[in-house]
Amino acid sequence: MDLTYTEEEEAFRARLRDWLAGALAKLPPKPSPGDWPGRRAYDAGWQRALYDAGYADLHWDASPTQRLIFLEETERAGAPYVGANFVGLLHAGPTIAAEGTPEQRERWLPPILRGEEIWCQGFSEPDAGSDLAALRTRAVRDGDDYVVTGSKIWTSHAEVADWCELLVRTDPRAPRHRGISWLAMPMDAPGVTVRPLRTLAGSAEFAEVFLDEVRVPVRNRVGDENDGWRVTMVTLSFERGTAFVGEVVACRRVLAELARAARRSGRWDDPALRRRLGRLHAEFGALWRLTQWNVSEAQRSPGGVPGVGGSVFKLRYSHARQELYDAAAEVLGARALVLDGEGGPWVADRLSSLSYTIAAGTSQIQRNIVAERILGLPKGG
Amino acid sequence: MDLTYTEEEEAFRARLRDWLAGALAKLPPKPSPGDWPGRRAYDAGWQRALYDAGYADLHWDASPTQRLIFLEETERAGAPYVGANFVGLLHAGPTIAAEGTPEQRERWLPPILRGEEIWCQGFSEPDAGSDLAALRTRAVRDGDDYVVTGSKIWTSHAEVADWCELLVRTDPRAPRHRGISWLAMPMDAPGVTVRPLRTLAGSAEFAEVFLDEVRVPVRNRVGDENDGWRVTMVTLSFERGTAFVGEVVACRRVLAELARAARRSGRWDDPALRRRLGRLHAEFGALWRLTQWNVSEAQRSPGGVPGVGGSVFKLRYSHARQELYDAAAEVLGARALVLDGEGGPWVADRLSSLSYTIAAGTSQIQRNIVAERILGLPKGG
Amino acid sequence: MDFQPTEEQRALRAGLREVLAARFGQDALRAAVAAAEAGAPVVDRRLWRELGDTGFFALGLPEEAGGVGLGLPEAVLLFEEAGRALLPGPLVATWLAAGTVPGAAEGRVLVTAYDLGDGLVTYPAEADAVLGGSGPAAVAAGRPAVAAGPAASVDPLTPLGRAARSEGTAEAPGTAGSVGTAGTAGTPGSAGSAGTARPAAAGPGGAGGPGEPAPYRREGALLTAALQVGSALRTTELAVAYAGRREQFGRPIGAFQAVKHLCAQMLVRAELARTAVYAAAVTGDPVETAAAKLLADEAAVRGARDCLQVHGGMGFTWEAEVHLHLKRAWLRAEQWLTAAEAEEALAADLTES
Amino acid sequence: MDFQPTEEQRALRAGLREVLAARFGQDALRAAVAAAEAGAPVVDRRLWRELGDTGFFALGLPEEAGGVGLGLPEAVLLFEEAGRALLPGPLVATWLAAGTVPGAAEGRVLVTAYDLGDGLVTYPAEADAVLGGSGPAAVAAGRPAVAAGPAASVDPLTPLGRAARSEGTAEAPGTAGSVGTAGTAGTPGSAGSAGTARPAAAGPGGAGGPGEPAPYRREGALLTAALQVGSALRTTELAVAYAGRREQFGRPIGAFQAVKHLCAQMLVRAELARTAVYAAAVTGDPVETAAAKLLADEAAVRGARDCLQVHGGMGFTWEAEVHLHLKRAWLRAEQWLTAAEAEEALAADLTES
Repeated sequence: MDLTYTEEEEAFRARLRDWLAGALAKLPPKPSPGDWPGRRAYDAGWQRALYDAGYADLHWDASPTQRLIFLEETERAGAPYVGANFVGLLHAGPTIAAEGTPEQRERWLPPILRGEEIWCQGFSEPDAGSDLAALRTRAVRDGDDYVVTGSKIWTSHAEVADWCELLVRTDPRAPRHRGISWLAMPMDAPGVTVRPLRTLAGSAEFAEVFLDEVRVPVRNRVGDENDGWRVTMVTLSFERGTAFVGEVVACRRVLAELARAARRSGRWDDPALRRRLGRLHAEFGALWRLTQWNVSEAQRSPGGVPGVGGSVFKLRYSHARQELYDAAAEVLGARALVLDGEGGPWVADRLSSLSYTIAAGTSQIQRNIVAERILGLPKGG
Repeated sequence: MDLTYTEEEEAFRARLRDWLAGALAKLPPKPSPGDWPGRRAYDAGWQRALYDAGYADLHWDASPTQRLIFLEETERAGAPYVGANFVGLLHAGPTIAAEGTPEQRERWLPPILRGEEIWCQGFSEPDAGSDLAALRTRAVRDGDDYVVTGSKIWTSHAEVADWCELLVRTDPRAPRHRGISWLAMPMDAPGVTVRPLRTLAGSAEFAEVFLDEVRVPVRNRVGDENDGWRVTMVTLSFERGTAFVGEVVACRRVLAELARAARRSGRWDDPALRRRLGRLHAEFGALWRLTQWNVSEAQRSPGGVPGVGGSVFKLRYSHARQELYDAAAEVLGARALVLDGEGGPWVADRLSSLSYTIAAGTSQIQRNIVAERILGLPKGG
Repeated sequence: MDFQPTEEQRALRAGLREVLAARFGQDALRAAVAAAEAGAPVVDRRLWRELGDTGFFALGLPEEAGGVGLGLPEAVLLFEEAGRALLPGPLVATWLAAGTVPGAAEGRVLVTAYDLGDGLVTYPAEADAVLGGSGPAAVAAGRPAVAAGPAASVDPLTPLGRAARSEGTAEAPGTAGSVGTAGTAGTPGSAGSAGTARPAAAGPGGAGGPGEPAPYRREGALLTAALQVGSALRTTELAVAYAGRREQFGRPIGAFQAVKHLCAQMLVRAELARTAVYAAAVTGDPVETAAAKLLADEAAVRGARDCLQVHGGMGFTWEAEVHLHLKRAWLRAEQWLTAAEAEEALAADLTES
Repeated sequence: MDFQPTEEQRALRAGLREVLAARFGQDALRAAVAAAEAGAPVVDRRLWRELGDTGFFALGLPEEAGGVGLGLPEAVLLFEEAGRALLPGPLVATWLAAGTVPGAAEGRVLVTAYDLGDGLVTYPAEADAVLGGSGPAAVAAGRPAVAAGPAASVDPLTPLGRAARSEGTAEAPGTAGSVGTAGTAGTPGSAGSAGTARPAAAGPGGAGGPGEPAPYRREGALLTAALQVGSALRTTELAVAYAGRREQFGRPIGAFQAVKHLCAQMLVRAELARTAVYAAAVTGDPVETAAAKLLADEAAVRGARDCLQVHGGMGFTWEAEVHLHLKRAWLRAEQWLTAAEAEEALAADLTES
């Protein structure tokens, strides 16, 4: 049990810190949330800068510990998030790297790393939420193409993406998990319609994607036909690995800010509130350690696929994040009702925290996973 | 919506109060918990006193409001609990009254009301807890008798009871709920063995009852053969009616004592603790009003069977009671670790409060009932 | 004792439910949100007037003053319905102002109140008058003085503004323009219920006791609690309906215990809060009112949260009704009496009794 | 960085688990409870001595002092096992006294401590010495002075007594008989971990800083947290095993989501607490120690409660192991550092950082 970093790791951290200080100084102004082309350019530019400095493929090739350090340091420095590059770097890219042909890797991976091509994700459907395998978007073979019809939901950056990693049903008669295939669909193909989807936070971070007889070349299929479920699971397992490192660092910063705000407003004199924040301090401190624990575990297993700690982490973290913003509301009092006031960012973040117990598998589904896969309780119910 | 009592009700309350003042003065000393014969005599004596004063059949014949007043006033006055008469007055008695023949009513009801015969309950079995219908105790017809073999658990007052209301399986091939019958078994019949069952509270409030070819006359069956499940449900519905009125009154008293103890010890200066107790005050106040709500509902429906409010009440109350004793532990600090110290009764009551989310149907089962029967959600799961 | 609503009370409630179903259904709700977003007024003045015509605001005034001569028990039943429908507008303050602010009883004016902390006031642009002051005398001070301009409200149907004085109290920014005291004319309670009348007990000069809020603040808290109960009941219904309809893993999600038990707990919280609100309406007791507000706030906020969880991703769209319940519930929890204030009031009562 | 235990550390833990399985299994546990009830001593002195022989108590002492030369990371792994087995005896205080109280390191004596409020002390009749004082210097004051006699402990395996001074502080009733300071000889931490050493940092004269507990109190809290983690892991296992075995309504209760999710939450709490305990052991940080104690207390208490709920009526019998975990968890939650103290320490750190 060792929490000290090796000399190499510390050297990596020091180099990264130096580089970040310089790179962030040259960063263009942040575009507004509704400016999708601006956001694409901003995120792509940052990825290009990372590429030029040799940090582009950290999510793929570096050791889990290096990735941890990278995510920790970039968050601490206030660097841009992965943003529009999220799907390419963390979902589609790793999938293609693991399951694609040499030609597919050659075609799609370098532009992802250089920030030249943006990917979005076409997995969820209105009738297939946590039950992803219930997806109904159909792909019918027609010569060298699949003809795809259906709709997808909760797709980020669909407005500006070049590619969509798409799950389609290629054999409707096969058992649910069997007849699914994974396609790379060009977003400018005829028949693709993107409609922004406004969330309860008032923003349009997501979109619905409607597919009306969209032709996708068969060569764009990664993995075998009807083997898309397995291919996808390789991808999804990344989501519960180090995906939240930056967020935990950010939550710890937010908590400290909250404590300072409470001191300024005098709310700190209320022991009930103070102790509530103290408890959250314990919570996020432990979640940070759990991240290190999970990374250490991944580091030991050669495949680098995160273990059971991922579900444990996600269950607790999604709840803790909501607790954090509920505590923020208590600190703010009536100011938590105002979106553009002192409580501004906190109020918006509180709204978005509501999705954490639902997105990427509801807490209910996560508890099933923990109970059945880790604890070995019987399926069903 | 009217919370004032009628003149008749107030007159009843006044008479009862007067009578209680006199009757309690004449009460013998309370026997120790382990002195079963002493407890039987004490409880039976109190029931006889109630009988002589005309209050014996309040659980059966009085209006729900009168019963509410009776339970409220007896608890406030510190009168003995129903104790050893519980099953006779609240389970077996009402069942016989509703489903028995004239001869059966004549045989069993008067001794219950006069405190002359004590009943216990033989429903639960080691392998049939919340799933009562899974009971396996067998009764085989042999001439004018049933021959009963099996075992029962969580039976109170078994050591001193005269009768046991017993659920047995009379048709092992019928569907679970069908082949069950309700028998009145004399506890002195050959083949009945009682073994005290020690609970985690360290006391032996309950017993196991082992039945080895016990002969029970067929004429002791109440209701038709194999109709015992329906007969029993009539009985059980009483358990969630006014059964907890006295306890809610008691909890409100305990909460006030707790607040006074916190003031004495200085713990009251801690706003977190103070507000926790304030919240419990809201909780138990509302639970008391919910009792009145349920009684008013029962009063309106001629059958007098409590409505859906019973499950709502039990779910919330069992949790609130545990919260109360957890709060007590916080007030007491380390003293909550000592059984015979200042925290004495509270510590023991805390231990016994642990059973509330389990006894008479776990909270999990209660939530199923609420979801399926009240909200109409689909069965299963 | 018969705590259940009378036939007349049930009929009153059913009547308003019918009116609101016809006049403020799902489509009207969506239209109101869209209008509010476009900067248009939120409150439908015609509907407000119609409510006035039904006697909604004049319910508690004596008949000789043009009122209906009923009490808080009837009022909480109606406010429960308004909360269920997510009806926008300063319903509570206008109700409290009936008999004080001309036109309030008839639904001709919108009256808001300083019922929030941090100098915030609801409906700053639409309200015709504002109720203020912490004493027993309710003060109508013309339009609320909005100094720093509007504030972007978390609830699209409840616009917020910053009042001139913003020391974070709920006092009136200006107490000029007093036109009388709220409902101090002795209003008879409904037959057989104790203390249901408007704040007749407290004379114009003094509040109920040291530390006790002025009667109109107590009534404000209670009626707001009734709105919360309506919202909690509605989100329970929405969750149950969705759980019975939505299929995942081959069956309705309502067949899964996790969802089933969420719904059961929603109902338990809503029913307990409802009982507390009705009881406080009947007794008029300030401690029971604090309990009612505390339990109703929790039932509404947690109910909306759980409803969101049951709806999964589909509850996260702007179009879904769920988030409006959550946001309104958050807002109402800050109005009149916060959880911390209610808990302290309850705690104080514990050692006094 | 490699936060996972090394092979050696895993082997150490497995070794103790084996010893305890052989020497303190289910039957021994029941026998100990029966003995305690009959007024016999609770601690098996032979087993205590055997633990001493394995180096359990001397683990943190330098090799030149006859110790094992390991640190807190190894200690928490061992204490986790002891907690899992519900091993009775003042393990923590005796561990802290190794190197100070003669015979403690070898398991020849039982050392208790003033680690509870309200003047309570554990193992009043059996302990040979008591660790006391709130300064950095641990004091062995002979047998604990028990004035008012024994107190009936809620946990049958942890007898309680009232100390001579009972003002509700955890100070030593008498500080006479000082025989040295606990572990102030500079113990090397395990390679590569920061600050794992026994309280070498704090000199004999002064604690770590204003408001910061003396190092040995910090270690006491941490080791107690490790016991709690072991208990939480054990109750999770017990619940899972029972849920897979017990049938109701025609299938194992573990197939029902309500039970399944209870078990999942138990594991989540236990795993998070375990991580916090390991981290605090590695860093020696007082704030992380407070977090570890807070989370471990919660994991143990709630774990035992949930385990009881999963067991239904069968968990309520005296014979079932569950209640012993709950009672011990309650007791440990009061030892060294309470939740309120931990939360305040964590809160204080929040505004300092």
